[in-house]
Amino acid sequence: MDIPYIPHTLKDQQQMLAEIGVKSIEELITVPEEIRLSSPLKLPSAISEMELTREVKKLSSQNASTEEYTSFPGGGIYDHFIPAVVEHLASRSELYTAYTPYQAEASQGTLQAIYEYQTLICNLFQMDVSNASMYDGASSLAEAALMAHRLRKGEKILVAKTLHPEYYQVLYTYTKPSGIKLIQIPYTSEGTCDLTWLEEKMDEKVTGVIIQNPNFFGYLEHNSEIEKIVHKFGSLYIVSSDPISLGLLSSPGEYNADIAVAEGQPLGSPSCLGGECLGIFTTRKEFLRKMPGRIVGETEDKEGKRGFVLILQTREQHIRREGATSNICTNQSLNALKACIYLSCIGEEGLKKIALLCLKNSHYLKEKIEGLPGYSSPFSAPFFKEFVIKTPISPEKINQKLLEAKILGGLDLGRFYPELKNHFLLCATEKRTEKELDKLISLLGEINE
Amino acid sequence: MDIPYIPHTLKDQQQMLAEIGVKSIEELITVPEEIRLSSPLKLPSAISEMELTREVKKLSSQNASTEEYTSFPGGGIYDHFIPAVVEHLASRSELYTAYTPYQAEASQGTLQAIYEYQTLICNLFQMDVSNASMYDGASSLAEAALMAHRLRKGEKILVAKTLHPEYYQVLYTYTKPSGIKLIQIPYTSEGTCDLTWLEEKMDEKVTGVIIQNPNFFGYLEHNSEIEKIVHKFGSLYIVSSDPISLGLLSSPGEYNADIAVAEGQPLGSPSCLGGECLGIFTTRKEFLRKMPGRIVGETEDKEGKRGFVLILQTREQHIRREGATSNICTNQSLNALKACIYLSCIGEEGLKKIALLCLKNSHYLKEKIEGLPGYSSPFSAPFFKEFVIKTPISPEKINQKLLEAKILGGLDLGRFYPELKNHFLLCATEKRTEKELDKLISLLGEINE
Amino acid sequence: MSEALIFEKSKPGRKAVSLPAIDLGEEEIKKFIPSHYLRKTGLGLPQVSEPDLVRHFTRLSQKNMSIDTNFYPLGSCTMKYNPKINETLANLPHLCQLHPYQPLSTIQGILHILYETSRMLEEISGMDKVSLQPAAGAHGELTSMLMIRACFEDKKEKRDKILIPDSAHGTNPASSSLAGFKVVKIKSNPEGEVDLNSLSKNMNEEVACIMLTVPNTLGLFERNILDIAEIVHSKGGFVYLDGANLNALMGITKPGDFGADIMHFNLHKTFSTPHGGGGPGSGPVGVREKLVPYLPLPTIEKKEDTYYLNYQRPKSIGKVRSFYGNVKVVIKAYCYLRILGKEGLREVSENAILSANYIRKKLEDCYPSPYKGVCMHECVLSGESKREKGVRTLDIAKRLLDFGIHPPTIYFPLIVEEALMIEPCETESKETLDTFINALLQIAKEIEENSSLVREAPHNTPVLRVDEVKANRNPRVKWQRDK
Amino acid sequence: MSEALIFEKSKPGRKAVSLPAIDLGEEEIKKFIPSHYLRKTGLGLPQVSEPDLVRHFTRLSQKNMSIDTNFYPLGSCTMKYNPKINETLANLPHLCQLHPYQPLSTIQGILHILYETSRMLEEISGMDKVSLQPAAGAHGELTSMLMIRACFEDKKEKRDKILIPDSAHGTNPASSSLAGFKVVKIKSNPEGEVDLNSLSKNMNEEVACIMLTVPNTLGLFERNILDIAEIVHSKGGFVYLDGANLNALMGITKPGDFGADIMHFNLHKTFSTPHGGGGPGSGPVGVREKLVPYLPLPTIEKKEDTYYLNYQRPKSIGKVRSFYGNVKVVIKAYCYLRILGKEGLREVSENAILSANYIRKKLEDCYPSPYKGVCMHECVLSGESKREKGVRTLDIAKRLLDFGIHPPTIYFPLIVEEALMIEPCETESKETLDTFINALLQIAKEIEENSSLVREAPHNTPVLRVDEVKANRNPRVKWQRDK
Ligand SMILES: Cc1ncc(COP(=O)(O)O)c(C=O)c1O
Ligand SMILES: Cc1ncc(COP(=O)(O)O)c(C=O)c1O
Repeated sequence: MDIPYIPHTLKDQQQMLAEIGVKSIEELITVPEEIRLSSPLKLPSAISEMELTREVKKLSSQNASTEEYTSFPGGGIYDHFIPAVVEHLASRSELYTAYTPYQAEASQGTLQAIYEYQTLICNLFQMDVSNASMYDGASSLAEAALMAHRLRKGEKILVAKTLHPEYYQVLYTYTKPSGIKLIQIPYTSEGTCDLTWLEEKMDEKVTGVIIQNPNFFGYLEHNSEIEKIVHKFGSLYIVSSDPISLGLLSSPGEYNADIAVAEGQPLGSPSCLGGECLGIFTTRKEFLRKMPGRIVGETEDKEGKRGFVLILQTREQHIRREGATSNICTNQSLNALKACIYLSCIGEEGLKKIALLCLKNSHYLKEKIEGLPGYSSPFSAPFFKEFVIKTPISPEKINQKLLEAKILGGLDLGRFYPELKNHFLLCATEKRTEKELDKLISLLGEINE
Repeated sequence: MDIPYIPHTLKDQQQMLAEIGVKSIEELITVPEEIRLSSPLKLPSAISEMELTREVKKLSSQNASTEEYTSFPGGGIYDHFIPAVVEHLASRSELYTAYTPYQAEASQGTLQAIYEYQTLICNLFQMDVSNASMYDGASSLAEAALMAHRLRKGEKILVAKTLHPEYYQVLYTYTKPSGIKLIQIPYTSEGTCDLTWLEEKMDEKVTGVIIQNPNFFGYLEHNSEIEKIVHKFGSLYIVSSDPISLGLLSSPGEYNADIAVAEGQPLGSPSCLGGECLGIFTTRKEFLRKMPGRIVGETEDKEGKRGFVLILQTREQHIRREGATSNICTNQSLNALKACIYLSCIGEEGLKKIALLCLKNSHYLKEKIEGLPGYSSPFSAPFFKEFVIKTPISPEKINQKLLEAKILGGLDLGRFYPELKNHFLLCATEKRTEKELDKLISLLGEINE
Repeated sequence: MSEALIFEKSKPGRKAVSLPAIDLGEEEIKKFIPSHYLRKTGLGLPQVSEPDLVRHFTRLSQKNMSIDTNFYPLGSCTMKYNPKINETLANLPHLCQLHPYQPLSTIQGILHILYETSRMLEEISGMDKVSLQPAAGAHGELTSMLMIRACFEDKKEKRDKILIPDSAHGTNPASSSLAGFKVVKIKSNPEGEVDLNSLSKNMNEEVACIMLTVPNTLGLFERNILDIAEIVHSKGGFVYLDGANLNALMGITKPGDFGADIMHFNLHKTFSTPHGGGGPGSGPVGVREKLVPYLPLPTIEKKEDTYYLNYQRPKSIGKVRSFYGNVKVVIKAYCYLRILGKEGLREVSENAILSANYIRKKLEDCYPSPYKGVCMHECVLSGESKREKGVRTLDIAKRLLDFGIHPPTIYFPLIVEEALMIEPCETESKETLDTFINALLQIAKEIEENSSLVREAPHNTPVLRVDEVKANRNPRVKWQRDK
Repeated sequence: MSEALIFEKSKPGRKAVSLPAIDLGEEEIKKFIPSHYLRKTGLGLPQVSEPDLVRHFTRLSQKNMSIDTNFYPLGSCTMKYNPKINETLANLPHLCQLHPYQPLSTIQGILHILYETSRMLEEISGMDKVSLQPAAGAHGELTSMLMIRACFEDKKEKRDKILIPDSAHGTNPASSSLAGFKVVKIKSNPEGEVDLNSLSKNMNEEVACIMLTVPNTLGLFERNILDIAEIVHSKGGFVYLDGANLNALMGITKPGDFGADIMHFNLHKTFSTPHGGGGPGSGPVGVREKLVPYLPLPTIEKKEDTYYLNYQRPKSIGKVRSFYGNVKVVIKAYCYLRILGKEGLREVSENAILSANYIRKKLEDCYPSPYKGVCMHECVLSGESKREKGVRTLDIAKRLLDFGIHPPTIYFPLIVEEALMIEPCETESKETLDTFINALLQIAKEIEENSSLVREAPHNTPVLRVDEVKANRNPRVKWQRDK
């Protein structure tokens, strides 16, 4: 009985066995003899907390984290500032060790926080309704496509080539069984969707059009023009957006999107190798009952006191089963909580400020780098916090050099776009200091061949 | 109104001023004109949380912490293992953002925890009563001397030369106004108090005798023999002890100490440059009302339910004022809480184990080092987790070399004991691995001149 | 006391965090971004001070029941204690401040953890390869069904049905249908296990797989598991194992040994990672050899002591989410596995089984269920006998709240009327189990003596029973100023 | 629900943490340590599982009121909000895993923080040099009195008296007497300030210093401060400033400018570090030039960008504690000072003053105090007028608990009967102040209409009013198995 997580003493066990009326735990195991293990699992032996701590710290030190390195990659996961309160409050163990708030009266903390989250997200995106989270931005987008398909039976969905390539891949995986055809919208030298192409290809068989804005390259799509084209044919306009950008840029609600999704990691979750995601999902009021995911609603208790509760559960798998709007059960609630705390903390003025700092840093960086010999800027559209640079040698080699100076360089776009070999995607968030930007610039200047 | 810690908006301020009936805050300031500041304070400008974080992390990286370095210094502050639960539970903000539990009904959390702390400490030290904490081991000892002086008016206190030198200094500072004479008990080649000397010097004018066990050098004093000598003259036997050692070694209660104090940092508080101390203070039941510091007692509420409350407050400064048993008000309650959680977590078997691991590691180390050419062991008494080594060159030079290998070496005893030039005090806690010990040994072997 | 919404505490000008100054004027902004791209209206975010923010969420937290404060025997959810060391280590800056597109050479430490966790899960389950991509159990199910689909497409077999026992969790049919399959329900026999006749009758070459939960949602091990597997395999189908209940099996048997071809794990259940108020979880999938090629992208591989991400897997179903899975959750599971080691896992399962049977034994007379006898890690009782007093299981659940206990799962599995599905977990002491048992016995007494006490429960919670009907009739899903 | 003691949850064999194996037998132990040195009996420590441990302390925490959950206007204690970033930064491993005897070259970063904090405190106070050694305010007082003593010994002047106003905090006389001085009480005048006559009469060459609190404990600035200083200085005495109330003065005036020669700060009050349920605090002392030589050992000094600890100070009173002060608390204060900067500190004081006056104004009619008029950062009211209804201030305090509010300090300062000493702090919103005001007005109404409601309060706390008399009569200060 050497495990700190198991309270039963030998005596406890004996008392319990006696009450049950058996002699050993063995007798309680109804697994057929022939499939019982005859030898112990081949796993490492138990180690103590002290030893584990040493081991994991050693492993962690083999990583180059932004604690020591200056980070310039973007592409869906961002090194944004997280106020200390976020971690402090999200670590309240009554919040993180509870589960889905099925029992409303015992879960008002979680329920009210989610309700606040839904409100914050609706306000920020200027959309009518938000759910209580999906797995990540990519699966959220995929669920949006499936929802669109439920709403408007069509044949195909047009998808911006400037959508995050991994999102496209997930979309493809999710939509394949439904038979929806995905067709990619090419991009122009602005670095944004080709509107002429889009106009040409639009017809009634298009279920929806999927755009990312700011797009994967960081540039702003012609969202209002696209909206007009999409809605002309009664298609659904589906947008994936960076929530931080909405502190400055026109929101999906403003440009009349039907479904808006996002990756919520920038709202208070650490990068964590892309493993702390939050799928934001919003839509119009009239689609509420078709929406995937959990929803919290306001109500009253029997004395008229305000209370919160899960609503419209009949859409969900535990009730509707094969007819559910989604199979999702466990979601990313704790990350939604972090987003809720983050947005409440950063506040109205704060998010604007953060967005402006991103804008300023990234534009400073871009201007300086495109002035360096050998570097240039292939795209001309306005951008927010990320932008593409054509490099004189392969980004991989550049990044290797940068690494020596404790800098994590840009994302090699050749990885996803063969035509963009020797281009990389750089991101400068509000966390980057002028000194850091200048250091990158000067190092890049040194590596011009 | 740009400070996150001040909620008043301009409008709030105006409303409040209007209610008060003045036009400006200025009007509320009753400081005479002639002493008002005419210019702002000459302080750095406000910086943001993000900038502060960067600044402090940079400063912190200029320190060599045990996160990266292997630690061998002891001498009152120790690198013991702290289970993760300690920090998690002590960070419950209802506990750390409350104050002294004057209002019992609103402070049962703190009060019960302190009551548990008092019980744990009494049990561990085998003493009758414990207070709810003093500032640190040194001031706790000084208060013990003052209490002894209140109990037995004498002329002098005999103090082991093997007491932590800083404790002696603090004792000297505290007792000076009272006119008590401090006389130091020399040590023998065993590294412990000279009993013959002690026996010779004892008389009725000795208020008390102060011993540290294990002593500053790590060695075990002849506690029972000392006890007999001390009590023969009705003096008070005051002991400062390492609480971790009590997992293995005879306790102050067992060897009949009258007052036992300790530095509680090893019980769950980080080293923090010696800035996370906990003064443990225990004594006999009959001295309860003479004890300094806060005490929690068990009682009942008006429905007979168990509750806890501060007791014997008439000893304290806020009631007794100049006649109080001590001037202490704010104490080290949070560190007492950590000790409470630590001891509850480590538990009966755990503390024994920790003590044995210390014993094993330190003895392995000592045996190996004294076998190295140029190194030797000057003292012969049994020891617990620390021991003294005579070095071939100055400890300072050795430690400089060790530092290059990311090792923090021993404490140079020449600093406190001129006769122990070229000796250092090494400590090996349960956290030291065989690999770390061997590395130290082999490095020392290389620096033998 | 009720806590106002954060929006109701907002006043213009308050702020909860200090940010660096920014000196970008309107004109400069427009130089970068033409004004028609700019947001026209406010953000609708609150403005509160940091003290008020902290107090708000701290107070909200106190309105929850949780593992750290209450017994929480939610059946099928394995609400075990979440070790604190796992939280500490998973939050190490060098583990959680890493970008997914950093060079591989700079993330070897974390890849080691991910890789080794997969290997340990393989050993525990008897699967040949595990992918950590799926974000939760249901995501693992979907991933698995897509793999099965891909496999049959590859083999050019057209199979579009999936067999699912009527006791199954809702995600099973939902995931199947999301993956484009039709669901065929398999009846349970009177012992609560899969009815072999029903299975045989429905199993044919149109069926891609059976989704089994073992032990099933009644807490019963499918004693005919080998026959079931045989029936399915003989017709070319796969046996999928919903691993939600793996907490009953560790070190005792391996799904791979009893015929499972593919399965998911719930790290947030069996492997002790916290449930986060609803998530994140992690739902790795494990497969036997023949399904390995279809695992989602990327897999984490090791070559001469170096870890890398393998995207060169042409038969893969592709990506099921961005990046590499819920990494932070996986780190916690890794810590758990290392602390328990080979010795500990079996003890976990044995003690979970012991506790469930203790509860079952003590309560089965009072809350009899149609399915009797020894259970595995959870037991399903029923409140049906209380209906004659006008009390429903929902009422019993609400009354438990007054005892400081989170209710079990209720009304699931569907095949038990008024079900109370109780999963105590090995981390709860006998004293806690006794408190729970006594509470339920006490409630049974109350039902006899004063049933309105139960019907009107809860009485001591932050809110009394909330009006769900009203909430659903006219959904209010966000706060608006004038309402 | 009441929470059993941790000892009552103990069972032999349970453990809450895993530790490395140790293979030392009895014989080997005795080889190292002769058996008469070994402990003969058990340790008396509990044996609980980690889940039970966590649940125990988490539940206990919920039985506290605290800044993070409640308004806590405890007069004289400056219960302001404790910023979370300070907690985060002070817990950085490279700041809190440092040994006090490490080489100076390896602790330059933390010495920088300590050094700069002292410099900032000097600027705020107008003192010439600050030492961070003292662990709390009272410790700072003692340190200061010892310095004054040392200074006069040095000058061979025999002065053994200290003047202390009757409104002073208990630590003032207690510290004086600990430092070997006799305390002479100075009366307050009808305005609540130092009576200059009483002062003049008592001030002479036997007096070492006056201990003044400014603003005093009534929240009033000593308007005759310059005269007071003049009277004391003219007889060769020092003016000591108890800096507990510095939150009223920052950026407005400096103690050094109004005659203080020596003072202490309470970092856990003015500089926002948390009170920890009673501590740790930090009580730096600051002195003007002439007392610098006596500051305790060591001081932190800077020489060409390198920080070092200076022990070469022959006139120093020596060490007052081990090592270098409550370092972690100082780090938090440093963070606070950096975030506020020169602009912020004055705003802190101004808003603290505004809030206190707002409360005073709204409540002074209902709870009139003998000392009227504008206050600084706190106000003292009185429940005296309620005695005729048989209600005491203690009852009012207890009744406030039912409103979710921690009561003010009561029965202090001693010169106000039935005192309610209210320090709201600048970190509390007007809404919170209004809630508090309304609660006290409501209680006044209750006293009129149904005074037993107040006299029997509290009604909603984890325990009802506890029996202090019983607790003191037969003190039970530790748990024992059979009692
Ligand atoms: C039996 C069973 N299968 C599948 C799931 C779905 O897992 P998740 O919630 O992680 O998506 C659950 C969740 O409760 C379950 O109990
Ligand atoms: C006016 C005054 N002086 C001195 C002190 C003592 O300070 P500390 O509690 O930090 O020792 C206090 C504490 O409440 C106080 O209010």
